[in-house]
Amino acid sequence: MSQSICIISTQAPYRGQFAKEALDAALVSASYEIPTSLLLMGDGVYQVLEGQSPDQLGRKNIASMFQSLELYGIETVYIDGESLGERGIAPEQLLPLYTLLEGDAVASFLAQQDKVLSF
Amino acid sequence: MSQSICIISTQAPYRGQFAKEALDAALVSASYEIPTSLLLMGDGVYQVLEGQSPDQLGRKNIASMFQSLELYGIETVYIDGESLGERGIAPEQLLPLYTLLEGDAVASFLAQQDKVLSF
Amino acid sequence: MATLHTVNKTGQPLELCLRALNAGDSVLLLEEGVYALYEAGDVLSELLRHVAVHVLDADVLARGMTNRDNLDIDMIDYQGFVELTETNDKVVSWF
Amino acid sequence: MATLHTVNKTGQPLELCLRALNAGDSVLLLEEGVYALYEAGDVLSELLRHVAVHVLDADVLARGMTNRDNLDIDMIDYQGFVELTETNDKVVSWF
Amino acid sequence: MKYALAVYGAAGTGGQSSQTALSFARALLASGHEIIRVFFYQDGVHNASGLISPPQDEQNLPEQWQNLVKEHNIDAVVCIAAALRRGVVNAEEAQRYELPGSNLREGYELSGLGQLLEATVEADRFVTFGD
Amino acid sequence: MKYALAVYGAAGTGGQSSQTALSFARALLASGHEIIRVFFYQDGVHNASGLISPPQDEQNLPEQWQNLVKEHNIDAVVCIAAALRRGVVNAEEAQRYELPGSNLREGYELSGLGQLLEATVEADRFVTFGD
Repeated sequence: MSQSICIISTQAPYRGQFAKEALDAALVSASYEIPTSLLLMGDGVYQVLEGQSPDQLGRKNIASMFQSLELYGIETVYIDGESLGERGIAPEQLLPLYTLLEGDAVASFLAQQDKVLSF
Repeated sequence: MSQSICIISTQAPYRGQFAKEALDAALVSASYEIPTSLLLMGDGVYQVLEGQSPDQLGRKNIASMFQSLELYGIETVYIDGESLGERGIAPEQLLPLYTLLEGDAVASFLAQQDKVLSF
Repeated sequence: MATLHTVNKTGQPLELCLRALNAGDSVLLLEEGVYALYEAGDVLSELLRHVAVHVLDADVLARGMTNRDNLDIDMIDYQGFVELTETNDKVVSWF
Repeated sequence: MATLHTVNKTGQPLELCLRALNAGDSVLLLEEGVYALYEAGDVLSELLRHVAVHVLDADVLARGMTNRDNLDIDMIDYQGFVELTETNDKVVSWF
Repeated sequence: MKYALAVYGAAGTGGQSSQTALSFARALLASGHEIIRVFFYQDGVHNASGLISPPQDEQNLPEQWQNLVKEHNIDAVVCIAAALRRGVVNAEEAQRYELPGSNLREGYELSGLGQLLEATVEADRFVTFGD
Repeated sequence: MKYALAVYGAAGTGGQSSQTALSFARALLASGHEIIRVFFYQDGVHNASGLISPPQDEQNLPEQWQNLVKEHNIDAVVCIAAALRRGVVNAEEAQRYELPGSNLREGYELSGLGQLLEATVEADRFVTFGD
């Protein structure tokens, strides 16, 4: 079972359970010792904006859930640089645990994965 | 109860039940003898493309449901011209029962309505 | 007949709302519509010259968008949302 | 490692798919993704030079899009969909 | 003023409309307005399901809606067509469609689209919470 | 080849993914492939509800899924976390959460996300039907 799994998360943080489910899937995958990566694209990049306070929505803070990834050996989150640029988000507004993929790097990264789960 | 109701339908024809529900609402509204109009905007304009054959989806033909509107006294469907233009749709590809609203006409049309229901 | 327009997403809902506005109308950005602060800064600046634009505080705070308040858009709570529905004659929802 | 990309909407799913393509990949437009024939004609023409693009016939027929077959995109049925998943090494879904 | 509300989304799935509508309804009542009807439509019908168990660290929106409906004696109508296709039914409909059970919470009425149109016209303000 | 499928959407609401996935599953079986698991996730869990009554002039997708699952003895897993928050439960969970009834169709198992990851790795091909 040395297959690699990439989890792509493309939805904004409080849109249904997409963001949380992608994180759950990453944690379960890593706990099975499957080589696991998490890639944020499109509105998914909003998940790691600093300063989220969703208490009034009665929801748990999605950004803070990203901190549990490291415990399971997922040490970086891949982020599509173009998605940041389109939204005018500067890297320093993000949680400090990411690797930017610029230009063709997204495509080559995906080509290396054995299986891809989308959220 | 001489209030006017406008029903705005903005989703593609086989996306959930949006298109059908907007039509249902228009029919019920007209059957209550409320002055009723139906306005298609955005992806909603796809609802009146001719030549739909949704049998393989196990769904009823949305375009053909528009024909029942006339029986209830709704003689025209208002269509946002800009939404057609963006999609490169020519008026002759549509069912022949519409009134195009161009430019500011959409805004002035909505200003005249007492209540607006969105689908 | 002034209208309050609520917008809960960028993309199609925001675009359709823009072409439905009359002078004197108000716009309320809520839920994922608050991302317009990031994605539609130029549109909003233009918009602010013609109509009143508000954002719902709970949704802005939830998403960590406070660093965009340089746009000088009026942030309101649910009480303010209620007041907007009182002062306008009708509400149109774009979603 | 050739990849089949399925796209079920225009907008974000189509845009993200475009930047994830490698030479030798295939794209299948299905459900509301078939509206790309209307909305993204230029993008598709460009795309067709680099990767194979297919549309699912049931979804094209349902929506009355047959008058756009001038784009010369390969129309397949579910059997063809299955074959695409056989010949590619993996499937990535954009939705 | 008299308000009528339409709620299109389920709790915690898809969009956020159930939560937004509930907060708005509370603010309305706090301002002294009257809610003449809440119409649950589309996925909003799931708010009336009695079988939902949200995770313990999240709010229970269906329960909160039901409490609001009870406390303020709100006319809460669930669209019957939308509910049948989503598996939300009362005992009567369960029997009519020969279903193995029912799950509609107390305090909600299953009825048709006419109830939406009627409320829209009768209310001073009508607000849709799309999903 | 061995396939695993994930279905994210309910029948006839939101997107079209339940219908698309069903057609794809049938085509897979017709081609002689094996489906090692179908994982119902997000709103896809509603496909396993026994209380759904679609209009008579529309297809009954939950029934068609159940028939396919039975006929081909497919391992059909419904994500338990997604199901609990959407009100799809079997008798055991109904008892655990003190709910007034249960509605899971026969032939489906409620289980965790591990079943999705396991199937993803074990299958030759994994296909997600997003909504």
